[in-house]
Amino acid sequence: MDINVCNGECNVMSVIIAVIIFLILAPLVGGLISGADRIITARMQSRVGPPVLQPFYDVLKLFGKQNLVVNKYHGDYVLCFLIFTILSGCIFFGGGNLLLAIFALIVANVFIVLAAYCSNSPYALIGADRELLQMLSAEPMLLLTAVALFQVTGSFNVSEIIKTNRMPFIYLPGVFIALTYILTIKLRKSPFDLSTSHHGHQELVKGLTTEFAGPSLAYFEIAHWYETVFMLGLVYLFFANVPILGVLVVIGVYFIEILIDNVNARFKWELMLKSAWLATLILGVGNLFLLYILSF
Amino acid sequence: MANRTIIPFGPQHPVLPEPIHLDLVLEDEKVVEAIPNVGFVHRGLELLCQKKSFQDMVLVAERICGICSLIHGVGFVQGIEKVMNLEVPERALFLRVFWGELSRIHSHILWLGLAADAIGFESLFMHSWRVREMVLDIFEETTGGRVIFDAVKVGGVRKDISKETFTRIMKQLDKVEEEYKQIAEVFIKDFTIIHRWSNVGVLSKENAAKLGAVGPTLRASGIKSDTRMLKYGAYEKIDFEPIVEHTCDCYARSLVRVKEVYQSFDIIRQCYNKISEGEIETKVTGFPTGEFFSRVEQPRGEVIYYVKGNGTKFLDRFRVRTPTFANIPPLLQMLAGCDLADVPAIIISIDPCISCTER
Amino acid sequence: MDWVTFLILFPLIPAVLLLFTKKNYEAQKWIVLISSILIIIGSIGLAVEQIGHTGGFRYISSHFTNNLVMLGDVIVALVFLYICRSLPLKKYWIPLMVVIQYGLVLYYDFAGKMPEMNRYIFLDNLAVIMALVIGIVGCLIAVYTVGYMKKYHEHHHEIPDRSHLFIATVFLFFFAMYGLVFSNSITWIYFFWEITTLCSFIMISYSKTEEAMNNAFRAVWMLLIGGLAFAMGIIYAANVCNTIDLQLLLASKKSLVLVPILFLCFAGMNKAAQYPFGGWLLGAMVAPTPSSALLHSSTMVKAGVYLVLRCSPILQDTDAGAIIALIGGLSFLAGSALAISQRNAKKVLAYSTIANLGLIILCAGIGTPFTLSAALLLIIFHAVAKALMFISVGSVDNATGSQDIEDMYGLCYNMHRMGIIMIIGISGMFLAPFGMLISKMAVIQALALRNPIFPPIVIFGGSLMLFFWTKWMGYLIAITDKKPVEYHKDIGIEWIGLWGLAGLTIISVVFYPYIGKLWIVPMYGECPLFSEGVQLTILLMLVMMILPPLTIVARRRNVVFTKPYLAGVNVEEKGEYLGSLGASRSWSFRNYYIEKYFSEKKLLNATILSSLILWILMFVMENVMS
Amino acid sequence: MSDILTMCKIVLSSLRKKTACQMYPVKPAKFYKNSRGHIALEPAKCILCTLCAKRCPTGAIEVDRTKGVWQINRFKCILCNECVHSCRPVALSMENQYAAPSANKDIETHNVEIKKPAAKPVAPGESAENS
Amino acid sequence: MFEQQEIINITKEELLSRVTPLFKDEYRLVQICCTRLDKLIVDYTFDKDYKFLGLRIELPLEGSELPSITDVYFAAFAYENELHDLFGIKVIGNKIDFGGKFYRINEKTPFNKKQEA
Amino acid sequence: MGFFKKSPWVLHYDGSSCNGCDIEVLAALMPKYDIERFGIINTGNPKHADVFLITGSVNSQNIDVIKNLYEQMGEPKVVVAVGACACTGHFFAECYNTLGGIDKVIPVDVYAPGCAARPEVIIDAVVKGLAVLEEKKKNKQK
Ligand code: SF4
Ligand code: SF4
Ligand code: SF4
Ligand code: SF4
Ligand code: SF4
Ligand code: SF4
Ligand code: SF4
Ligand code: SF4
Repeated sequence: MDINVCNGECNVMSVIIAVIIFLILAPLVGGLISGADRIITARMQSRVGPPVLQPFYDVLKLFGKQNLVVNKYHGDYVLCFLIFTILSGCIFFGGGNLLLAIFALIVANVFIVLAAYCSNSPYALIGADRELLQMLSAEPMLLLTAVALFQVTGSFNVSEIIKTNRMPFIYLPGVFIALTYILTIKLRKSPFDLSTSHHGHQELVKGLTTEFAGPSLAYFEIAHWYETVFMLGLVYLFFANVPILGVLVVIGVYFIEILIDNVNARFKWELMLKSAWLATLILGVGNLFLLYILSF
Repeated sequence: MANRTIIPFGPQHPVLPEPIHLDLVLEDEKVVEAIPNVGFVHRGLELLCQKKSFQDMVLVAERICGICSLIHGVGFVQGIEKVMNLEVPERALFLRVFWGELSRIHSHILWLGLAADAIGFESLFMHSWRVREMVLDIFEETTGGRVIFDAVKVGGVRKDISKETFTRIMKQLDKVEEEYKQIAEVFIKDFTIIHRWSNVGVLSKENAAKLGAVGPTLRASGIKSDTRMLKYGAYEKIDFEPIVEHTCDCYARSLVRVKEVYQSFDIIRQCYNKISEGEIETKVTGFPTGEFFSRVEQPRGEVIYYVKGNGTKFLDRFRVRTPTFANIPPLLQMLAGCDLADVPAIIISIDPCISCTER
Repeated sequence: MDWVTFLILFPLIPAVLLLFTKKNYEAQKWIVLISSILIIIGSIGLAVEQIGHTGGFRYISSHFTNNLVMLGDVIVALVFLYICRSLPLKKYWIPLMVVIQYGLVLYYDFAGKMPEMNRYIFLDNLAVIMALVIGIVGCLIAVYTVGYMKKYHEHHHEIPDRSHLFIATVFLFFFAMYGLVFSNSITWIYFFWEITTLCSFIMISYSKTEEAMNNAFRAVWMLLIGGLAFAMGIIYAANVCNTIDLQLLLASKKSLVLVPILFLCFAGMNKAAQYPFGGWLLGAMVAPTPSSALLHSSTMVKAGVYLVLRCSPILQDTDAGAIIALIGGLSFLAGSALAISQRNAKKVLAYSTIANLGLIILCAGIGTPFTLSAALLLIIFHAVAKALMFISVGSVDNATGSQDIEDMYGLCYNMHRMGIIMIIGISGMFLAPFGMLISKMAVIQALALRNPIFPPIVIFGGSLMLFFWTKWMGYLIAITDKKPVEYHKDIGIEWIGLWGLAGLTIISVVFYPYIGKLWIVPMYGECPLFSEGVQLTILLMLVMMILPPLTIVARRRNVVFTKPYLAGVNVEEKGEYLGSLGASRSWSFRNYYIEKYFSEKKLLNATILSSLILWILMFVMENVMS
Repeated sequence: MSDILTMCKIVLSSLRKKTACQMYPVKPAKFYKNSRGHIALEPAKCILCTLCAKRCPTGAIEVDRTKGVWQINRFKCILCNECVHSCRPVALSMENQYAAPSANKDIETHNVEIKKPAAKPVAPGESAENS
Repeated sequence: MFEQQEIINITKEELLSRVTPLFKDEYRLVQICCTRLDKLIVDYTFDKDYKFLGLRIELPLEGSELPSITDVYFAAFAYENELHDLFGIKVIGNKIDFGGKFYRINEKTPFNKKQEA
Repeated sequence: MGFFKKSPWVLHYDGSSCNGCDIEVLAALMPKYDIERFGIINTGNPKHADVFLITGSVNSQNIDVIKNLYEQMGEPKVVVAVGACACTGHFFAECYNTLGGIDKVIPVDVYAPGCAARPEVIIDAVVKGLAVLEEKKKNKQK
């Protein structure tokens, strides 16, 4: 395996087209996923639930609301959050460097934390620190996923990873499971919805998003859709050589996420951090170790 | 102090069903200090006894709180009946117990839901309340109200339940119990529930007694005390033992309630078997003279009605000491040193009901 | 005259001149400004001249200079002993260490047991990059120092004003650093090495308070352990390998020279404050801030990693190299974790310095071309951003009288420019697309195919860093309800240093591929980091960072201002809330420090112990094998 | 002893089963015989004795026997049934259908024919609602 | 069936010396209640194993004072604040004294006002 | 823009009620009534809410809280008074510490009668409130 040097052979046009498709499709897909999520959740709670398009109604409504801000700046950080989330998606779906995409996502995350810090509200501030704890729990596994995929496919570039002819999952079952564990954190689902939750019943009111109102909150929601699509894309990579299986697994994984969301109370941060790191260490790093030993 | 996080918790706060305020002083997420502030629901309704007749005061008593409104009525009415030396028909007494225990079931399941919600367990919340709706249906069928029942009156009860209806309701209750069993299992076994509740908000046996805790809060700290053991009303003819837990934490408090629901189902069955036909009220003549401290057990613990009549239709004093009032000092003790995330769980664990605390 | 000679010797001139400028601020200012410009020109000139070359011996020096160095050794030893005069008797082992190491080296020297050598100066791209860092970052700090020391004494009347001495030490230090990076003889390196230790001592003990003296001596004895190892390395090399020519040593057979190289690495890691020796760097934080910026983060400690980097060809693919990498990784993890529980800004910076140096050492220990390229990037970016962070903390300290991060809540609001500079600095430390993150990405990529241990170390440490940097940054950008306090008027000449480094932080991101292509690629070969795809994305990110502020200008309509949510009990005018007992109370927020897991008490001992074990393991292993 | 399967079982079985939702307002609300919805007056039976107004603990009912007007403020009524019990001619009843929410607190007025022979008939014979 | 309720009349000076042995005897403080007749009547209610015990103190309508029992029964602080806010009884030595801001009502001592004729 | 009707987020506050109406508000969220069918979410945060459901007769302490929450809600917004207490205070209006009705503090758009107000009434009231919300939105655009 030699160091992958960018050889510039990929087609610029196709990258641009992929990015444009992503820009348009991702929010639609993300919104629909979130709508389906709400319906399935409702059914699990023996309710009927809202229409599938509900997330879109919500966002459109939010755009029509008054733009309440606490100070001049805090809305702009949310915008940055959105921009960088989209950027990370573009890097990913444009076939770019996976590490870079993840780093862009981290930057996006930092911006949302900053937005909360900027808002000068105690609940948002505590939410911000909790979000940091969530990042601390989830980030290692995300990056490790990139490393693991590299070890199997020999490239950090998504465009090359999907061209692989072996299925990463077969080599990386542990990494895959740990990633799904971490996915719950990234999707802000129970039991890891510590920093902000979809429903209002939380000790931090709305945590991080307490001060976002109207359009700012809409940006946040849209960014969350992009984020969801990105994360599911990451899951897909494990089955990239069999696209149909990949899509099925993505659907399955999301269903499991909904199930987990519904059968758990919220963890406290200590348990989150410990369990996430343990999962990363045992399943993720352990998997790499095995790979390393077996390759001899 | 400048180094600590200080946040206002309430009065408006999504995990608080009712307005109460705490100044929380935190270090990281540890609660160092919690100073309560009450009075958001204080209406001063005890003074209504100077404007409403003692009979209308039953309606007021039932609206002290909408969760166990019926038992409030019972507590008050028993005080008046003692003062006026009224002989209440046995059927009425049994019906009071029936509705009272049904209230307990509805109240406890409501609590279980809220408690699950306080730790972010939304679907369990939903399922608990789904089961609770079945109980409310029975209430609506028998009293006409879903949460405010207006079923008791001085000297008896207002509504009777016909034989067939009663039998049908008992069957319905079996179904409710079956459904309840499923969610009760979750409260007993679930991993995250245990993670969030065990060893959280510990109130030692000693402190529980010293600080005057009542109801499930007290029983979860290993003290066997239940005002129903005074055997007031038809409880005289009913067998039961107070339910006690010994781990003294939020989990124990939930367990006590989980088990009390089963106990209430049992008491209702005893009621059904022991109830006899007859009148449901006696005629009330004259006005109350004298005083009495009437004590009954609510879902949240012992409630005390002090009534003092002076021979007119207006009472001299109408006073309620509600269970939550007695549980607030223990609550403050439980809060010290917990995590911020535990604050809602602990507050809910005493099943606070502020409306009757502040009246 | 040759750039190299110029760079080594020139700093002595301002150093001497400055000795005569007691309390003469204007004179200090001009001397420093002019000589800084010259040094910067010199460094850049050298670098430009070096483009296209890979490396080589520049000089064959006469024995006269070698004798001067020997004389210098004697003087330095005497100065050390002079310093130790104030020590209590029971600390006899500090002077003893001086005596032993200098005794050994000088004995060998004077007895003529040192092997002959004549290639005293070696110049390659590694040295050039070091020279650039020393020259540009160092001089910006030097300029800053002049302004800083003036204000420092305005706030600390209890400390006698010896700022001319302090600044003179800065230039003496330049002399030592340039000498160190250009020397090829390990005895020369040793000479300059010990001068930097001396400079460090002078600066740490500057205030002469008890704490300062204690910490200064702690630094000295800890660094002397490194010196001792260095001396042993010299003796070993002279005795066994029969040469003290570094390039020769590096070109010899691995098994033969591994032991002396390990001694040198030990010295290097000791200087780079790797565990178990991290303690001295923390203590060094009592020194006036410029010394932290210059010595204790951007340059002197880099001398340590420089030495390890030099030795890395020997280390590559050896178990010893792996263990050194592991120790670096351990320091990286521990430093990052420890920084979380700190609220003193300088301590956070110190721990993060230890951590980042650990990362560089990790790269050096692995020693593949890719990791070495990454290590060089790390050196550059870290020097710039960390120096910037230190001096901005210094300015904030001067303005507000506090180094506590908790007191920086809303700094951007009170000191706009300072806040922006600090944010640039922090972004430079951990945020994509800034330098440190690019380097970290490089490290991860470089390590990814090696094995399953190192990538997780980097990943976990990086996440820990993310935590404390973000919370600090968040604190800066918070906007309070209180009226802003304008502190800026205090700051004068320091702006040159502050804006200069801030500019460098950003510019270095834009131009890093060129640095890479011009100096790194010739040395270590191609590296995917400098590819156009990555570069494009990084530029794109940089542009996007600037985008939102633009939208601020565009979109100001339709906003409605409210007060923050306070559970419904805001007291509007004051930004407070109506608390219990019916009184208006102000809320407050303090960051998380998670002392339960990351406190110094818990982590330090474990780290020190495990790093000690690793060291012992390594030496035992090598000795058994050889 | 702790597990998460118990909850999984509940959740997954609800996914299969019909929801517990009554689908109000798509389907009409369900009431019981006893359900207390609103107080209804049969004006023809009312004799304007004002007893209901006197008994009402909240003062929701007002009766003006000279003008022949019976009024109820539904936003004050707590559905306690006292008025129904007090009404001798059984002009009042408790209906199951709840009172509708409204944008203003209109008082519902019924004109009642004054039956006492002494009084001269003023109001038209039929009742009118204005709400 | 109604329980027997024993009420002992005491003076406010006696209060602490009466209450302390009850605490040692593991009596639970059930409540403190005040009634306004032509004087103020303060009832301290205790319970042990369902046995009711009341202590009763009579006080003048205005300007009355009471010693706090929070040293013995900490939980009494809430009742004592209530006595102060609603009846205007000054309780001396209350461990958590809200200083008249317990309920934060607008009217002063609503339960102890001159009755209108 | 017709999206207000489709996504009304509610904020619930207990302004000195007896809990009866509050638990009915909650019950409306629960499976049997499931108001999420109409996109209703109980946000618990005034800044996200469109519909303000208040119960209770409002005592003197709650005046400021209710005003504060109302001010922190972004336009357009609707206030629904839930239950007899919130509409008029019924007999609690006679208590010394209550105001008797939300409209004494902030403008109320829809009154929902009943003691306790049934979940069906609450649903009807919110629906009615949405019509008012739409109206407000239109007026603002003019
Ligand atoms: S897309 Fe891939 S191959 Fe093309 S330039 Fe970018 S990194 Fe290189
Ligand atoms: S916690 Fe319950 S009562 Fe409180 S706002 Fe939420 S739903 Fe309403
Ligand atoms: S305990 Fe609660 S539910 Fe029961 S009557 Fe009192 S206030 Fe109501
Ligand atoms: S204790 Fe709670 S539930 Fe019981 S009456 Fe009081 S407020 Fe209501
Ligand atoms: S019932 Fe007849 S007698 Fe009695 S008040 Fe009415 S009209 Fe008069
Ligand atoms: S039901 Fe009760 S409150 Fe309503 S009008 Fe009749 S008496 Fe009055
Ligand atoms: S409704 Fe009945 S009680 Fe009321 S005034 Fe008419 S007749 Fe009398
Ligand atoms: S209207 Fe009735 S149920 Fe609702 S809060 Fe008031 S008293 Fe309670």
